[in-house]
This record gives sequence, C-alpha cells and structure tokens, in this order.
Amino acid sequence: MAEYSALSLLRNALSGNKDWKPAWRKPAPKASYDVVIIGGGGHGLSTAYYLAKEYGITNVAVVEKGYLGSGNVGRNTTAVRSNYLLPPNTRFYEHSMKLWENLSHDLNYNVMFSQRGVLNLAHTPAQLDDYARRGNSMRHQGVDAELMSVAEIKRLMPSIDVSASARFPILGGLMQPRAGTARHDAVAWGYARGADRRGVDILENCEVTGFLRDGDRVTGVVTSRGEIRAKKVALAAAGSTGRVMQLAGIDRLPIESHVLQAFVSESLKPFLDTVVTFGMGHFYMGQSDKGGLIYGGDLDGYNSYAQRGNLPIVEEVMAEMLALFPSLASVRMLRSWAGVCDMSMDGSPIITTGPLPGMYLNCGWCYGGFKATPASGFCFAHTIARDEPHELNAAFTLDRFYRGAVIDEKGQGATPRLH
Amino acid sequence: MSPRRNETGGQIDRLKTIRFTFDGVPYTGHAGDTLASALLASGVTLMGRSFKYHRPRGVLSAGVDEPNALVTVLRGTAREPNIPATAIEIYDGLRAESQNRFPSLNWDVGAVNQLASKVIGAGFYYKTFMGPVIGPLQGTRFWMFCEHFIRRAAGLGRAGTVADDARYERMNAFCDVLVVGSGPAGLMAAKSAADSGARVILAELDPRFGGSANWSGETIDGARIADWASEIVNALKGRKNVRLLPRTAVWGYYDGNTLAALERVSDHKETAARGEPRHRHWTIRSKSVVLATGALERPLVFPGNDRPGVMLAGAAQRYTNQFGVIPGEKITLFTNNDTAYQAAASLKKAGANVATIVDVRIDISDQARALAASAGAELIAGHAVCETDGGKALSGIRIQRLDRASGTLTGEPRSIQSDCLLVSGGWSPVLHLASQAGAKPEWDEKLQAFLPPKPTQNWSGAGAFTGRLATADAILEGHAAGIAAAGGNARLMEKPAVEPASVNPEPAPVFEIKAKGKSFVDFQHDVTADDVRLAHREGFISVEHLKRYTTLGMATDQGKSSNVPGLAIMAEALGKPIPEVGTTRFRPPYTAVSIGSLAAERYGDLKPERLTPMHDWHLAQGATMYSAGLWFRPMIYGHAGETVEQAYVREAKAVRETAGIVDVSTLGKIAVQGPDAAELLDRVYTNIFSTLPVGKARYGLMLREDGLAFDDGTTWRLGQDDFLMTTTTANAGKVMQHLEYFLDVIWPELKVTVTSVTDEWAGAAIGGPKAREILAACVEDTAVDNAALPFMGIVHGKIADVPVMICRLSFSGEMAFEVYCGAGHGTHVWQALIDAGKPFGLVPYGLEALGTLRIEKGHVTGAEIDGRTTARDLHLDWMLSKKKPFIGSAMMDREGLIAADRLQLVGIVALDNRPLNGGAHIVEELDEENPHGSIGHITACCYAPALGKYIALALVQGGKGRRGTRAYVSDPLRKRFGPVQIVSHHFFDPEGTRMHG
Amino acid sequence: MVERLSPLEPVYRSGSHGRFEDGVGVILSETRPGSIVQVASWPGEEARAIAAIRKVTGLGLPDGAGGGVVDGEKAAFGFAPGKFTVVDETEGVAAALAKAITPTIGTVTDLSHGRTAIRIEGPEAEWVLAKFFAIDFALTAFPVGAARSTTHHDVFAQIQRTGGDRFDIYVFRSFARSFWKALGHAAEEVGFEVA
Amino acid sequence: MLLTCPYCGPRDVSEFTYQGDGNRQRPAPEAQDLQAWNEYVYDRHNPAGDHNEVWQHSGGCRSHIRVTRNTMTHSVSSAVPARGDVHHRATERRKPGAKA
Ligand SMILES: Cc1cc2nc3c(=O)[nH]c(=O)nc-3n(C[C@H](O)[C@H](O)[C@H](O)COP(=O)(O)OP(=O)(O)OC[C@H]3O[C@@H](n4cnc5c(N)ncnc54)[C@H](O)[C@@H]3O)c2cc1C
Ligand SMILES: NC(=O)c1ccc[n+]([C@@H]2O[C@H](COP(=O)([O-])OP(=O)(O)OC[C@H]3O[C@@H](n4cnc5c(N)ncnc54)[C@H](O)[C@@H]3O)[C@@H](O)[C@H]2O)c1
Ligand SMILES: Cc1cc2nc3c(=O)[nH]c(=O)nc-3n(C[C@H](O)[C@H](O)[C@H](O)COP(=O)(O)O)c2cc1C
Ligand SMILES: [Zn+2]
Repeated sequence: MAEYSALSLLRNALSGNKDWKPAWRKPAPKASYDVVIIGGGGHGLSTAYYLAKEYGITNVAVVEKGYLGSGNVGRNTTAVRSNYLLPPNTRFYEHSMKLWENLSHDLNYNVMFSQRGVLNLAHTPAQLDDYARRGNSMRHQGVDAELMSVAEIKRLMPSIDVSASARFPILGGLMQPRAGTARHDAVAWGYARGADRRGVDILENCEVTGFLRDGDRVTGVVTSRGEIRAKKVALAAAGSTGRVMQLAGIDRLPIESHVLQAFVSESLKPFLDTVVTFGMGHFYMGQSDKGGLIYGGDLDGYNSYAQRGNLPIVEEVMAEMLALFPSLASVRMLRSWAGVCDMSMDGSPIITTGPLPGMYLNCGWCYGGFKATPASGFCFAHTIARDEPHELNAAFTLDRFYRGAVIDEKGQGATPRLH
Repeated sequence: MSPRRNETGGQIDRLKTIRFTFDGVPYTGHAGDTLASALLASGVTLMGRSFKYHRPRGVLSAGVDEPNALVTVLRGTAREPNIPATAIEIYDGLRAESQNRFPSLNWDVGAVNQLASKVIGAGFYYKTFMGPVIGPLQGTRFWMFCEHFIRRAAGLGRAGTVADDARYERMNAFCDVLVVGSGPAGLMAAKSAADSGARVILAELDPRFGGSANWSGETIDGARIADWASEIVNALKGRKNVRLLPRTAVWGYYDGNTLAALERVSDHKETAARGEPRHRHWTIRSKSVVLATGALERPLVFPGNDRPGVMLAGAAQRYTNQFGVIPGEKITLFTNNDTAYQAAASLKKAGANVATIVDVRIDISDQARALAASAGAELIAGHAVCETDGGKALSGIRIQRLDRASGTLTGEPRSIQSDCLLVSGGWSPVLHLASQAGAKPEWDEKLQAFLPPKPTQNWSGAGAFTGRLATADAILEGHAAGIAAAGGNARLMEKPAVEPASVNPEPAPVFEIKAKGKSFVDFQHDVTADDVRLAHREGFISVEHLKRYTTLGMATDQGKSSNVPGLAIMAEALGKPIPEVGTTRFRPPYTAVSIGSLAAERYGDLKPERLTPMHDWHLAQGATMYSAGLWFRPMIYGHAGETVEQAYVREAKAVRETAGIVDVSTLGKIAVQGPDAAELLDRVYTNIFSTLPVGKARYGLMLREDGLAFDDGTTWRLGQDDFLMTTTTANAGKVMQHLEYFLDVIWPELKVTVTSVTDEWAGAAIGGPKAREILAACVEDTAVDNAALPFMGIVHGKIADVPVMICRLSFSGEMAFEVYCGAGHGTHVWQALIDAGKPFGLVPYGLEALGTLRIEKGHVTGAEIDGRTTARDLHLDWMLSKKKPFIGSAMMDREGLIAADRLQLVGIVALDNRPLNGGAHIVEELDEENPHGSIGHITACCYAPALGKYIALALVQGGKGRRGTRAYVSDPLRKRFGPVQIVSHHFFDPEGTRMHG
Repeated sequence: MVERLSPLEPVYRSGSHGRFEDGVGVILSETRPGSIVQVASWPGEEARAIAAIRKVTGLGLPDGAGGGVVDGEKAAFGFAPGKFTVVDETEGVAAALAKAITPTIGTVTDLSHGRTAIRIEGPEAEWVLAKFFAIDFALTAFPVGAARSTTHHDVFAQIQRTGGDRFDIYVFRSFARSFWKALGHAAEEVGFEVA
Repeated sequence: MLLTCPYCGPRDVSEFTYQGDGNRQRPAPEAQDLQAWNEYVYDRHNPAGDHNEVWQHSGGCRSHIRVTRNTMTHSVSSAVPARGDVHHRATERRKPGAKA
C-alpha cells in the first residue's frame, strides 16, 4: 500500500483522488490466529502493531465489536503527558512519550502529536509543594518539568483569571513542556493501518460473546462473526473489561466501570495553546486544531456502561471552566459525550498475563490511558509474546492489591471514583 | 438576490424601527425581526464564510439549523461568537460582526484555499506534514510548525478575553407534563394536558409560540391559524397550572425524565433589567414529556448549492409570511417533494414571483400541479439543477433532464435567470431529544427520514416530530398526547378543517444531483459529496467513521441539514439501503448552549466561602488569609514591612516564649453519642477509647480499610455516652461519611448517632509558657491548674460570662489548651482571651506559625498522612492496639506495607543554613545537571526559631535507619541543592516536658 | 446572657433591594431562634421521641417522613429517618429535651449556635428558592409544616415550610454568610426586602 | 438521573454519594483470611445490567440506601434503606451498651 506523503497527495489530486486505497483491509475472520486481541481501541491496535513490528507475530486478529475506535480512543480529550509522581508510572508514561515523539513517522500517519505543554495550576502553597514534589520526581527520572510563575502563566494564556481576588487564586503551576495533544482518531487509524500493513486482520463489527475453553485454558473466542481459535487471547477492552471478563466467568475484578463526560465548544480562533488543568476541581481543557475547546472534568461517579452521563457534572465542569476563563461565559458548548472508564482501585493500570491460562489482560486505564497507547501496546505485546511482563509493566500486576504494593498516585485508596 | 420587505403581512411591528449594525454598517429592521430577516430585508445576502474554503455564504435556513450565516454578537467588551443570524432577535444597538474572514467578508484572502481543494480534501492532514525523519525538524517539530498556521486558519469566531458582566441563573422546575415545541401539535398538547388539570410547562425555542402556525399561511376552521395559535397561547397564559417558556430551547434529555433547557431571558434586549439574568438554565423534572419539536427541511446536494441566494423552501415561506420579507425578485424552486409547492403558492400569495419549479420527479401529483399553477410558476418535471451561476450572489441556475434510474443528467443544460433558488429535499423530524438517551431512530421508507425511536423514558410525541406533517393530524395527535401525558381521559377532539389541504410530504428518494463541480453536503465544514466518496474509497464507511474522517455533521449546526444527505450518499456508494448505514449518535445539546448558563449562579461565585466565627476579627487585625478547602484561615498576622517568614517566626517564637492563640474552629467536630459510642470508637480508631474516663480526651488514629493511615485527632469524652471527636480540617467530611457508612451499612446494630457539630463550636487554641496564667486570669467557675486540669483533661467554666469547655492538649508542644464555646460567642470569648493575654504578651498566630511549631515537634498532618503512608511509616505504630480488631487492622500488615524500603518520616536539617522547599527531593549523591536517585522528599519545612535552623519533615526510604546520616536536597525545579542532615522528626523537646509542665 | 453574634451581621442590610420598584417579591430575614436542637431516636423509638418533644415543647409532630409542625416561633420537623429538628425562640431547650430523651430513646444534640435560620417569605419565595434547590416547592408537593433536607452545592440545608409562602431554612453557620449573599443576589430580580 | 430516597423521595443524583458494589461482604473483624479481606476491599462486581449498589443520600437525610440500578440504562428498579427495616423494628434489639 502506498506511503502517505505530500507527494502522494499531489499525485492523487491530479488523478481526481480516485486511487486512494482503504486505510486497512476488511478481511473475513480466519478460523484461528496465533493471537486474538479483543478490543479495537488504541491499546488493542497498538498491541497488534508492536506484536508484528517488535516480535514478528503477524498471525493476529484484532476483534472490535463496533466500528474501529468506537471506544475511548475515539472519545477522549487527547491529553498526552508523563507527569506522574510515582516512579513505576513515570517510567512507563515517559517511555510512551518517547514513542509518541516519533509515532507519526513510525506509522507513516500524521497523528498530529503536538507538544504544546500541559500545565497543572496550583492554588495553595501546599498544592504548589505537591506539584513541586511531582515535578522534582519527574526531573529525578530524566523527565522534563518546570514550575511556572503567575506572570508566565498569564503570558501563556492571556484570558486566564490570575487575579488575587479569585475564589481560588492561581499561585503557579507545574508545566511539562513536552506534553501535549494528539488527534485521537488518527491514532486509532494510524495503528490500524500500520498493523494491517504488517498482516494483522482487523475485524470490525465482531463482538466477543463468549470464550472457547479447554478446562481453565482459554483457547479462543466466540464472536458475532463466528468462533475464532487462538493460541493466546489478549483483552484490551478498556471500559468493557468487566463485561468481557464476565463472559470468561470472572465476575469480580479490582475494576469499576465509570462514565466520564467530555465537551467541545464551537470552533474558535486560537484561544489556548496549552492544555491546562484547574487545581481546585477536576477541570481541564485544550483546544483542537479545528478550533473547538476540548474539555472535561470529573467522573459522573457511578458504575455505568451507557456511554452517556448526567447533568450535575456538566454544570460542575462549566462552573470550573469559567472560574479560570470567565470570558468563555458567552461561548457555547457544542456537544457533550461520554466514555466508559475502567477505574482501578489505585488509579494505575494492569498489564499482565492471566488471570486464566492462555489469557492476557490489559485494563485499569481510568481516564488516562490515551497517552499510554504506544507504551501499553509495546508492553502488552512483550507480555504476550514472552509470557512475562516487560520491566516497564512489571509493577502493573493484578496481585499488587493483595500484596499491598499499590501504585496510588492520588492516595485515595480503594475508591475508584476518586482516582 | 434582491430580497425586499413587503408592505404588509408578517408578524413584525412595522411601526417600531430598530437600529443595528453589521460589520459596522448601520441597518434598520422592525420589532419581531431576526438579524437574518432584517439583513435580507435590507438587501444583504452575503452573511458568512465557510470554515475551510472560506466560500461566501448566505442564509440557508430561518432557524437553529443554520449552517452558514454565523456572526459574533458584541456586547460591551463581551464577545459572543458563532451565533446564527437566524436566531438573533434584533434590538436597538445590536452590534454583529461577520467571522472567519480577512480582511473583510467581501474580500477574504482565505478564499485561496479553494484553489487547493483537491489536495486538502477530507483527511489530507493525516497523510502529510510528518516532516523529515532526521535533522532539526524531525520528531514533532515540522508538524508543530505547520500546525501553527493551520490553527490560525481554522476556527470560526473569536472568543473574548474579558469576563462578560451578564448574570446567568439556574432554575429547578417540576411538572406533570413538559411539552417541547409549540407548533400546532405542541400547543394542542399543552392545552389538553392543562385542561386535564396537569401542571404543564410549554417550552419553545423561538420568541413566538405557534411554530409553523406563524408562517404556514393556513386557516383552521376558517380562521387564520396564526390567530388560532395566539388565542390558545393567550388562554394558557392566564392559567395557574401552566408555565409558558418562550425563547427556551430544551436541549438535553437526561435520566429520570430530567430535561435541560436554556431560556434566553434578555438576549433580545438592549440591557437586562436589574437582577435579570441573560440566560436561565432550567432543569425540568417532568413526570411525562410530549415531544412536539417538528421537522427540519433538508437541502438537496448539487454543484454550486452553497451560493448565497440558495435557500430552503420552508425558510423562504417563513421569511415571507412571518417577517414580510420576499427573498428574491425572480425565484426558482427545486424540489423532490410536494411540500415545496405549498411554499411556492404561499409566496405567490404574498406577492412573490415564483417563476419556475424544477422537480426531479416525472409524475407530479394533481395537487402539486394545482399549487404550481396557483403560484403562476412554470413546472419543469423530471429535471434537476446541475449548476448555479453568480459570484457572491446567485444570478442564475442551469438545469438538465435527470434520469432517476441511473442518476445521470442528459441533454443540454438550460439556463434560467434567477436571484433566488429555493430547495427542498424532504423533511427530517427533530428527534434529537428522543434519541439522546441512546435509542436508535428508525428509518421510514415513505418519508425518507428517520423517525423517533421507541421511548426509553416516559415521553410521547406529536406532530411533525412523529412524521405527521399535516397540520390537522398534528393537532389531533397533540391533543391526544397531551391528555395521555396528563393521565387524563378527556374525549378526543374532532379533526379540524385546515386549508389549504395538506399535501403528501413523501419525497422522491433523491439526495444528490451528480454533476461536475463542488456539491456541498455539510455547508459549514465544506464537506462535499466527493469527500463522502473519498471516505468510502479509503474504507471509512461506517457513518461514524464518515463523520470523523470528513467532519460531516461536526459543525455548530451538528449536521441538522447535512446528516441525512451525507449518509444517503454513503449508502449509495456502499450499495446498501440507508437503514443499514444508520445515523450518527445524537448528543446533547440540541442547540449549542452558553457555557455561562451551565455554570449559572456559579459564574463568578464558584464556591461558597466558609468562615469561622472569628473571621471578621482576623481581617480587622490584618491577617493574610489562606484558603483551606472552602475555609479561610489566617496565614499570618503580618506587621507592616514584615516578610511572611519574619511574621511566622515572630509568631512562633512568641508561642515558645510567652503565649500564642490560634483559631482552630475549622477542625472537624463530630458528636458521637449513644450507648454504643465507645464501642464505635474502639472499632474505628486504632487505639482504645472505651477505657477513656469521662472528662478526658485522647489522641486517636484512624486507618482506612486497606490499612493505610486515614486521619487523626483528639476525641473528648464529655459523658458516658457522649463523645466529641475532632478531625483534621481537610478530612472532616470524609471522616463523617466513613462513620455514617459503617453505622448504616456494616454495623446497623450499633446505637450511635453521629452529628457534625463543627459549626456549633468556636475553638481557640492557646499555648505557651504563659497560657495557663492567661486562662486563669479570665476563666471563671473552674480551676485550670494541674490538679483540676491535667494533661488531656477537660473542664467546663465561663469566660466573659459565656460557658466554655476547655481541654488541655497541645499541638504546638507547649503548655496549651483548646477553648471551645458556642460559635455565636466565638468572637466574644476570643476577644476576652486576647484582652486577658495582653499583659502576658499573647500573640495571635496563623497557619504558618502553627506549621512551624508542629514541624519542630514532628507532628504529622495531611502532608504526611497523604493516603500513601502507614502508621508505621509515620512512627505511630505505638497507637496500633493489639487487643482488638479495628478498621484496617486486618490489611495493615501486608508485605507491601511493611517493606523495608518504604518512605518513612524523618527530620531534615539544612546544613548550609538556607531555606528548604516543600516538595524538594532528597538524594544520596548530588548531581545538579542530571538529578537522579531520589530517596524521598520534603513534606513540610520552615525556619525553626526554637533551633535557629532551617528544618523539614521528610519521607525518606528506610528513613529510621538513616538518622544521623548526611544527604542532599535536590530541588531542580527551584534550583536549590545542598547538604542536609537526616535526624529524628522530634526536633524539639522530644520528651514533651514543656506541655506536660 | 451574652448576645450571640450572627454570622450575617456585616452583610445584613435592612431595607429594599434589587428591582423592588414594582413591588417586593420576597422578604428575607434571620429569625435567630434561641434553640435549634437535633433529636435522634433509635429504630422503633420514634414514637417515644415524638412524645418527648411534645412534652417539652408542646409541638405535636405528625408521623411520617418529613412531617413537621409550626406553632408561632416554635417548630419541629423530621429530616431523616428517626431524626427531628426542634426549634424554639427560648434558649436551653436542648437541656430540657436531654432530660426527656433518655439513652434508651435516643440522643439530643444542641445545634443552636451551629445552624443559622433564614426566613424567606412572599409571593416569589418558591421562585427564588427554586433557583437553589432541586426540590418541588409547590404547596401540593410541599405542604405547610413539612420539611426537606437538601443541598445547594456545598451548602447543606434543612427547609421547613412555615406558611403558604414562607420557608425557614437552616444552614451551617459557617456557610450562612455566603448563602445569604447568594440568596439576596438571586432575589434581586423580584425585588426583596430585608426585614 | 433521579434516585428515590426511601425517606426523602425522588432526588437528583447530585444529592447522593456513590458507595459502590453492594455485594461486598466484610469479613468478621477478627478474621485473618487475607484473601477474604482482599476481595472485600478491592474486588468489585461490575455487571452490565442490574447492579446492587449502595448510595448515601449525603445531600439530604444522609442515610444509606441499597439501590438496584441498571448500568446499561441507568434505570433504577429498587431503592431501600441500607439498614433494612431496622428503623421500624421495635423487637429483637440488643441491650443498650452491649458489645457487638
Ligand atoms: C471522556 C474521556 C476523556 C479522556 N481523556 C483522556 C486524556 O485526555 N488523556 C488520556 O491519556 N486518556 C484519556 N482518556 C482515557 C483513554 O481514552 C482510555 O484510557 C484509553 O483510550 C483506553 O484504551 P483503548 O483506547 O484501548 O480503549 P477503547 O478505545 O475503549 O478500546 C476498547 C475497545 O474494545 C471494544 N470491545 C469492548 N467489548 C468488546 C467485545 N465484547 N468484543 C469486541 N470488542 C469489544 C470496544 O468497542 C472498544 O473499541 C479519556 C477517556 C474518556 C472517556
Ligand atoms: N410543508 C409541510 O408539509 C410541513 C413540513 C414540516 C412541518 N410542517 C408543519 O408541521 C406542523 C406540525 O406541527 P408541529 O407542531 O409538529 O411542528 P412545528 O414545526 O409547527 O413546531 C415545532 C416547534 O418546536 C420548536 N422546537 C423544536 N425543537 C425544540 C426544542 N428542542 N426546544 C424548544 N422548542 C423546540 C420549534 O421552534 C417549533 O416552533 C404543521 O403545522 C405543518 O404546517 C409542514
Ligand atoms: C478531541 C475531540 C474533539 C471533538 N470535536 C468535535 C467537534 O468539533 N464537533 C463535534 O460535533 N464533535 C466533536 N467531538 C465529539 C464527537 O462528535 C463524538 O461525540 C465523540 O467522539 C463521541 O462519540 P459519540 O458521540 O458518537 O458517542 C470531538 C470529540 C473529541 C474526542
Ligand atoms: Zn434521603
């Protein structure tokens, strides 16, 4: 299949754009594969891509119940960062960041990764200390981080309210300059095209409805498009993890599925160049290249698989938004939507072999797994190919809870809605 | 196009002239006009530029479905971008600006983008801008360089930078029946529901009730239908059980029949009345809902269909009949259905010249023929428009014979001169609200439209919404729906006589005329029919992929006019029927809503302020306040010219040397009462409380179920069954919920009441060598000496005639007391203490000094109990009772929680005698260039006047074992590096002799 | 007796405010009762608690959730399962109740300082309150005497309807000033008077 | 979304705090079975469909309720006091002050 480039664009324009080929094939399911990956989201697709690219395993199918990218990869707010406090997270997300930095080239697909920075605002001296702790932790692991003064913040985003009379005045912020945003759909499509070009079968509208078993061992999946056998079955279903695991007879996991809403404003001329988060609530915002302000806040706060939320959070998010950017009161919210997040008990992910023989599990991404897409696929591919975790995901086990080795960034304990 | 205002007709007030400006040019209109109708009446037809190609655009519709004519409204310094001119009521002084053009709407350099349209079609940016693989522009640089320009070219209007001073408000409403939409169907539904005695709310997004009755030009039982509508509205107005909400768009249908609506209260006024909000955000909880939201007309897709002068037929009818504006001099009409003929006849009746009707169908109904004849229009059947002429305004069209079977055009194109082309591609019911909950709409082959899904909540539908486009049917259906929604059983009404007779609205299944040239599907986002086919070719064939790849339907109008044509073109490319292709998901809001309205009363007032009883005193004493959660607490009481450090050092010193007093009213206080109160405390605290004598207090530690430290505080036994628990300020609410949860869910057998009494008590902590003397000087009815008031003892007495409760406990490490009194007496008692302390040098101190004193003592707070530490990490293992289980006891010994390399509490002393920073890390080897090897971090730091050093508390790996060793602070963020000594966290008076004193 | 200081004091401005030219929509006031007391009864002891309240205050509480009674400046209402608020113009009612409510019946908690009582009355009282609380204030849904526990964002409130167009609102003292300001702000539209 | 508090009636979801999976069984306080504790503290039922969950009416009467709610549709089919009918039962109570 043809490489994408400015040249190919021109050539095709001259021939009336008639020669473009599908970005990925639409094959029929084969009877069996070496690896079947459940979930055509970012993580499933990147896992397939790296299985093929790094481990030469190409007899792989990604099965997706809806259209490719219909899950959270297609509905997230696109923030990519590695500004974590705890070393297992920092290391993992920084590896992801490095992959992001070369992803468009790697995939020959412009995923529009734009390193325009992510800024966390602090509103009390204690919070500033907290952020300093995190920023210093990053710096001690070779990750970029800077503290920003109020004046610098104002210069960066002229519409922000930095007045001392604000209810929660801004005292400064923690900036990760290399962080930024990527075009979410392009990530899914780029990985799909990349995996497809290496021989992976992407099976859309193919819902897993059961598992093939040989005793305890998982030997394949039952899907809406027939049975598919597999030497290894890997689950990367994000918000649907609970549902799918139930099909395998596992009805309890350290996971709750929660709904998270997101919003886009009408298109505006450049207003905000950075991704910014409010420290006294849950609000965060960036601006898409199309001009829409992309923003969100807290979870709705209850279990749900419905991909839609309710009003209280809508109101909460807007109120917090205006606390930072009062001039947006007369700008309009264009659309709201929601995704289902697999909230883990400590807020950190799970990438592991098991819990059944023949099965591999990738979940617990909470509302932060988009940025993990490259590293998650990279590590999961390793875990599947080698039957043991990569050192980067060695800490992301299922039994860490039992052992008390939780990775709790927020210190909230086993209350998933608070992570 | 040269539109003009009619002499008579319409629902505008010709006696009221209104002055406004558009792009700085003054215009006039009449009361009742929209910006679009007033501009049209003034001959202005160019109103906007499209998103990508900057194509000149006129007005397509007359309502919220408008994709083209978007403007920015300026109010004072506030800017309101992207508002459809069709939805703006003009008022004197209105200032509107066109958008997305430079330097002007007429001459826009962005229009050069059209030249590159072949290259910059759907999804082009995914294929390019990746830049070189090596060199200075590798990685993301090249893309970011290009992106900079792309971002500036994209976007529509510009947001303001200063707060608008408008008021936004929330309103909660409850009713039996909410009727959405006030066309003939909705009006009847509201009336019949109200007649049945139900509490009714009728919401209409337009300023005027009546919907299509305002412009259909029909009569009902001989009367003008607009008058019929006004009569019903007037009757409803006077009724107690009815609330009429004009200018109110119901935009969200949430769970539990909770609907969200936006009322534009004063947008149509030059200035809002005093106290009047600009927008009111309604949350309506209704037992049942009648959706009567009508239907929207769809355009047809053909080359040049976006030229200013091309307009929906129904919109033209509306401009003519409601606003008295005839949209052109020589009008052509292009349709695939009969409803447009009604528009033609209606326009003719108002004096317009409808010269030609072009219909894609060959078989034209008699009714349509008759209407065409009455319109005096030439009817050209079996033809289609294949191109439009003109620059920024339509001058003519070209038509060709259409072979519907093959979709091809044949014969020589015929040119028709025309300045206004009306199009009608059929009608789509407004089923957005019905499907927001996720139900899939169903395709109706006859109407060639999606119909509402089966209700997932308690609603019913009526009128054009359900596909009943005939007015008489809509009225009947509305009537029945209203009664049913109210749970009434009134008799059904007789079918009214509506003239002219309704036509059959079923269109021919023609969506696109394929010919050379750009045929727009999504006008605003410049998505063409070719873009849809490109998406198909590249495999983006799911409607959701189509949408995301081309951005079809993602503009401000959310594809109200473009979705169905777009997916019809995709269906054709796929060779699949439309229902198999489906439609994209509907999401709130139905129409864009101001962010201010959603923030409502929290705009400018995000959170309430929580004030202690002595708040005003602190302010009067010049305290700098610190916001702690919702509370405000004094940080320092600075003297003139003092730095923060000087102030807190002075205050802390005073506590050690004489005495200080601090407001502790914010501490969480929970009354724990009942026969099982002590038992409850034994279960939730790690240590034992049942053995605590009445009149004594004890320090307690709580863990979470997972065994990590949760909160600490003292609990006072005031009576056998009566405890007063104190918590940290930050955790007060959490601890309360924790106790309530266990009492309700886990231990319902315990007879304990827990009540938040944080606000009942004002608290002052007074400490220092002179504290007891000061107390003795002002307390009555009790002694405060060691015998009467030993460490952790409690006494009751009076200060300045007010009953107080005093407990001798110490956070500062000094001889100290907490004095509690009723909050209403707080300032009174506080002032009495201050007065009594004056001779002794008593000093009020704030949080900074409080922090300093506790750091010197090594007491922990939220900075150390951060949800990741255990009791052992904090050297509080002595508090873990072995005699009883308690919350967290089973989980606290898991291997990960007792590991040797855990972060443990230590003290830190700066060896370079320079200030330390919170959040600085500790390392064994200093490397300023490449900091690495963190072994922990500082949680709190200060200058310790008691030691004359900069000290800190820190959490350090294997901390205890490192006492006495040297390490370094490494704080690259603030470039502070230097040697430190790791010591015990008990810096000062570790034996506690001062407080036991 | 030392007079209690109201948290509203610096912001309590008697007189007419907002758009009052066309009439006053609501009257706002602080009622400053002497006693605000919480009575909580153990499961099954509700009747005895109700009897004790009647004995001490003369107020006869009806059975059932959220039921209440008003008598002049005295009032009582249920606000949670087995829990009641008793309000009296005189101070010291908590002590009297504590004698009547033995530990076998339940507990008594004095909240006289901890809660601030704000009254809103007038033809627009329901309208103004509806701006704050997601409660149906219509007389049919919320009869005289009845009470509701609810919140406006962070501000917890117990609301009793003490008249056809009169409501008494009990909020935490620390939030009272903020709430009062917000209430005044919301009432500007209809014109209000501070009594 | 509305939840019907058995005491206060139907109220907006914003008045409630979610307390999660209602099937969790707290082991006896003395129990040493770490596996049981681990399941209680960390493992959750997470069904697609009816979910048995606990909510607190924290913005109202503050009592806890057991709710059966469908996680696909958000429709609530039952909401009862978490204390069961304890509050209406006069008999079978322990002596005041007795230890559990
Ligand atoms: C509103 C929102 C905002 C977010 N913002 C950010 C952000 O700013 N930054 C960030 O880093 N992260 C963010 N996230 C989180 C991030 O989107 C997710 O963590 C991440 O996308 C999850 O991985 P995924 O892409 O593989 O998941 P998904 O895209 O959800 O993929 C899972 C796929 O599995 C499929 N599937 C499920 N069940 C079956 C079955 N039975 N058979 C077959 N297929 C099945 C689903 O259809 C789905 O496509 C956000 C999430 C949401 C909801
Ligand atoms: N020419 C035709 O055949 C044709 C086509 C379409 C409609 N109609 C008309 O349809 C009418 C049927 O009456 P009807 O009452 O069903 O429709 P209607 O179009 O008369 O009224 C619908 C009303 O609902 C309002 N509305 C829509 N969405 C809303 C929302 N979210 N919130 C608040 N208001 C909203 C609209 O502003 C409009 O006033 C007939 O009178 C007929 O004239 C006719
Ligand atoms: C980063 C981002 C930007 C978006 N921008 C827009 C937009 O400009 N216009 C729009 O209509 N929707 C936009 N959406 C929302 C999508 O239309 C859609 O609602 C979302 O992807 C979820 O899919 P669903 O609504 O089909 O469930 C955006 C979504 C994301 C994640
Ligand atoms: Zn309740």
